[in-house]
Amino acid sequence: MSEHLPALLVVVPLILAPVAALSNRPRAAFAAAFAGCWWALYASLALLTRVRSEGVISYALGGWAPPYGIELRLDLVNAFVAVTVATIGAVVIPYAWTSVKKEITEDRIPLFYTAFLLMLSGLLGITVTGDVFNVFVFLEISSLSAYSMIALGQDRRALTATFQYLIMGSVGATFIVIGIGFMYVMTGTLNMADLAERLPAVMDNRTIPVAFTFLTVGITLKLALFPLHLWLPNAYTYAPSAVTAFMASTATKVSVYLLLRFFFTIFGFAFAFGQMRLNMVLMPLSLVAILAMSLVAIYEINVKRLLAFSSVAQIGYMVLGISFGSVLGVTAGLLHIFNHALMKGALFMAMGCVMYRVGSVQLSKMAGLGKKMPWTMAAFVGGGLSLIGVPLTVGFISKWYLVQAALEQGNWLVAGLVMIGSLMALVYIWKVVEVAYFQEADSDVEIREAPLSLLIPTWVLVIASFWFGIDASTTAQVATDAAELLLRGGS
Amino acid sequence: MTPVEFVDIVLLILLAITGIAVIRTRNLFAAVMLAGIYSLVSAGLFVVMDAVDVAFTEAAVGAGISTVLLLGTLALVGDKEHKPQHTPILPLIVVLITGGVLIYGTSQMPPFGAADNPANQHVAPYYLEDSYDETHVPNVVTSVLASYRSYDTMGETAVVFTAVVGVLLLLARGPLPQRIHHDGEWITVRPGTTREELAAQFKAETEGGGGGPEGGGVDPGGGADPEDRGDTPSGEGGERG
Amino acid sequence: MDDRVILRVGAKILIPFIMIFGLYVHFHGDYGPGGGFQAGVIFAAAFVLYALIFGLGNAIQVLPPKAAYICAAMGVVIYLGVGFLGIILGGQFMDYSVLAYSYTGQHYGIIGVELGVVTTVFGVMVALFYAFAGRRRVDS
Amino acid sequence: MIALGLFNYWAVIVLMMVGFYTLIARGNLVKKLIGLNIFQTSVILMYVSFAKVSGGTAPILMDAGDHAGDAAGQVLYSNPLPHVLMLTAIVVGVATLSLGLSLVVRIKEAFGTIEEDEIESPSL
Repeated sequence: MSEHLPALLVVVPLILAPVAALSNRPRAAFAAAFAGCWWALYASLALLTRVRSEGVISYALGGWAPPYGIELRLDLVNAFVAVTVATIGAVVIPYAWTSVKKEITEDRIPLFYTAFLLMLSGLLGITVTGDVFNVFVFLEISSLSAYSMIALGQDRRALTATFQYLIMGSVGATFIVIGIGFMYVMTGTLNMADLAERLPAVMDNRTIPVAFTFLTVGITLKLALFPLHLWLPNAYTYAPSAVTAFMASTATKVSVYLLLRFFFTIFGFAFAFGQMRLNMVLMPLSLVAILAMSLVAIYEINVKRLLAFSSVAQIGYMVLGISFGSVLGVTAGLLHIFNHALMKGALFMAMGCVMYRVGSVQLSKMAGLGKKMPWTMAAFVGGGLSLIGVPLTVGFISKWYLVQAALEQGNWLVAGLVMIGSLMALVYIWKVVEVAYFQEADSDVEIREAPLSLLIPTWVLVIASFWFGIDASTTAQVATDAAELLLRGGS
Repeated sequence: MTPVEFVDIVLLILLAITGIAVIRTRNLFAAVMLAGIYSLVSAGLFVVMDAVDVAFTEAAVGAGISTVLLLGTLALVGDKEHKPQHTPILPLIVVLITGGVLIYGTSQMPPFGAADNPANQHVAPYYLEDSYDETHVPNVVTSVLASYRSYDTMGETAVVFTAVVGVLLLLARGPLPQRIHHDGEWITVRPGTTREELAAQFKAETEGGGGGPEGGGVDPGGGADPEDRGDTPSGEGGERG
Repeated sequence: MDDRVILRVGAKILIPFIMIFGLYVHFHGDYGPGGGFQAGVIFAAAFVLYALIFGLGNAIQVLPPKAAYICAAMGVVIYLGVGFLGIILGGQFMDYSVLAYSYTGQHYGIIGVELGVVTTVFGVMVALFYAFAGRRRVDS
Repeated sequence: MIALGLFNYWAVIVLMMVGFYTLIARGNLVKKLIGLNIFQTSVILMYVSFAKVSGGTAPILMDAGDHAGDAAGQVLYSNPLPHVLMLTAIVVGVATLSLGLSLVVRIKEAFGTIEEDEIESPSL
């Protein structure tokens, strides 16, 4: 059985999706979603263990040898990302049960869990596949299910936000298809490893740089790098709480992984950073993303929106790490994928708790919440500390590697700007803390602490963000190995 | 110029005319019909270029189902497009740059129809030569679709399933009741209900011994439930003021 | 409704042929253009035509929305079921060669997955049509 | 057909840009989706152009009866792989379209308009 894990990781959640839809009862659909998420966690952890001990796993679907059939290919990089996605899925799903019951009408709950499972399997499918066109197919599964879940938000602006996301996401996906087509024309293959072998021979042809450009722009649209981030703030703000928590910690991370895969494994470091001078484009963009979006976040008065802008800034950190093109930089990027998933998951889940009791995440409605919902707000502070990058949190680990990578290249300016970004994070987190702890509640509406079924998953992520901040040896080791693997150019 | 090339060029010109007509018309009904024609002409072009399976699917889906869905939407949202208020300079620049990059990218490509195009060299000959021995299916597109790349087709099936899940989540059963937070509680309301109406409803509900929120039956496929057609939405637009 | 005799009679004649054509396209997919996807759309087209001519209410009695929805989900289950069968019989996921000897196994596998595709696509297309057609217009 | 050179690709790129322009320049949501549809159809055209082999025929093996191994020598077939990919892309296109249209219907119900300019936009 264990040899089939790469396929089962994706297809077990996928087959549970129609099962959840057919069951047509909230409880049964939830059970299916729960089983799918925890299965994915188990399978991805088992795969990561195996990849660490045995190296690359290749799984030929249908028994057809690649490049004729489709291959699933797991190395340290995507096993690591799969674990990140599955972890968040497994933590968010028990949270979703309570949260979704409040925010979504009962007759739509079975289909909601179906969409959730589809999104999970779509994201995992992108992560483990070794075939570029297959990436597109699973990208669409995850995107379409994400659209339908975001549109379930209670504010009617959720609909326009989703539409904007749908348009920008489809443009991104179509650009990716164009890029794949151009690569295919020059090489005749779709398999990633095969492409990596055959591309160097045709690098001089104008088609390949254009393919590279289209793939980069397409993926950047999906991962919401400044200035292509326009869809993200509204989508995160108006989606149901559980969906925001899941999406914010997984969807963009998987796109960052795709970027890494295309830059380093398929096109290779020499082409991406030598010929295409990628760092000249990505570094300024990511720095602007960090500073400008943090600034916008400071002036935001809706806390979910604030966190969404902060997410765009944090994506800037990940891309900044990649743009160094060094082992340390890519390690920082990879670490931040995992670390940011933990802390942003915790923060959005804390906001979900507020939503559950208060019905709004406007800053003005949160006055005095520090006393009324002590555990929720403590979780928010915990996640916030991580976002700032205080020592003993995961945020510190990411920033530490990032600053090291900058200093390694003697780039004091970038190191300084990363610090300024942290200070700005301090400002916008403090703004929330100030309102919640130091302002008196203006209304006398009774607000109780969120139920345990919401608090426990939130705190699991908060504690994890401290745990991996205090003892980062495992994650840092995996990320460093994965980064070295990427810079060597794949397997 | 061979007859095939002639047909190819004529169809491409037809497509360009149809496309530009779509941009120009302000009547959405006409635009939908033109889009259907666009699909149908592309289907013809696919046949010219030997992609019979693609042509079949494009004709059935692009010209058929897509048009039906678009018309169904127009019946619900009206078919007039407003005059744009600003001159679209930025989109024009984006489009010109994108198109320019694409033309630059194709400029060194192997010419159209070349058999020694690398695309036709590596994996494709294997399918053409060996797939019959391995699967005994003469239509290579079917054997690649359902066997060699069956995992992709699985994804494709999942994509259409995802679409129906999404559409049912959005559209099933008339204007949907919504969950909103009111006065410290989460309740289900009809869309367009104002806060005042809500307060009254809420009061009545609590007095009436907590008659639960009307969640509706569990019937995701009930988009066209005949009973559902009777009750009109209460005060649409109450929220719009 | 009564003055559309030509439409009604025409549809009654056409619909069986459309269905048979769908079957032909489905089973002839191995030898000519066509296959599960196209056949599913053609089957759905027959129902859409029926609904357009005889009214949505009648169409719903022939094929309730719930049935279309179940078809959509069952097709995915069938498709993945064929994939799992490969694992159960000792091959890879989606491996048809273990279903039967040589190309016969491939044939069984292809028939299985095409069945899944046609079921899903038919269900999805009909459900989409019902979802859009069953909605009332809200005027501003 | 080699005489056509790159004309075919360039014509297809023009078509793609027509769709892309409709998608990003128009404020009407239905028009945007029609633009998206044209954009995607044109990408399919591009792939199919890549697959065409001059003098070739559709990839349905002719002499299937007696093992088509000799087919490569005698009959020239167009490349089947892009066709397979584009079948998937068409399906993805209609899935996106249907979801987009259902959003348009809901937006009309919630905002009373499907013009982008008239929906008060929450900035950025």
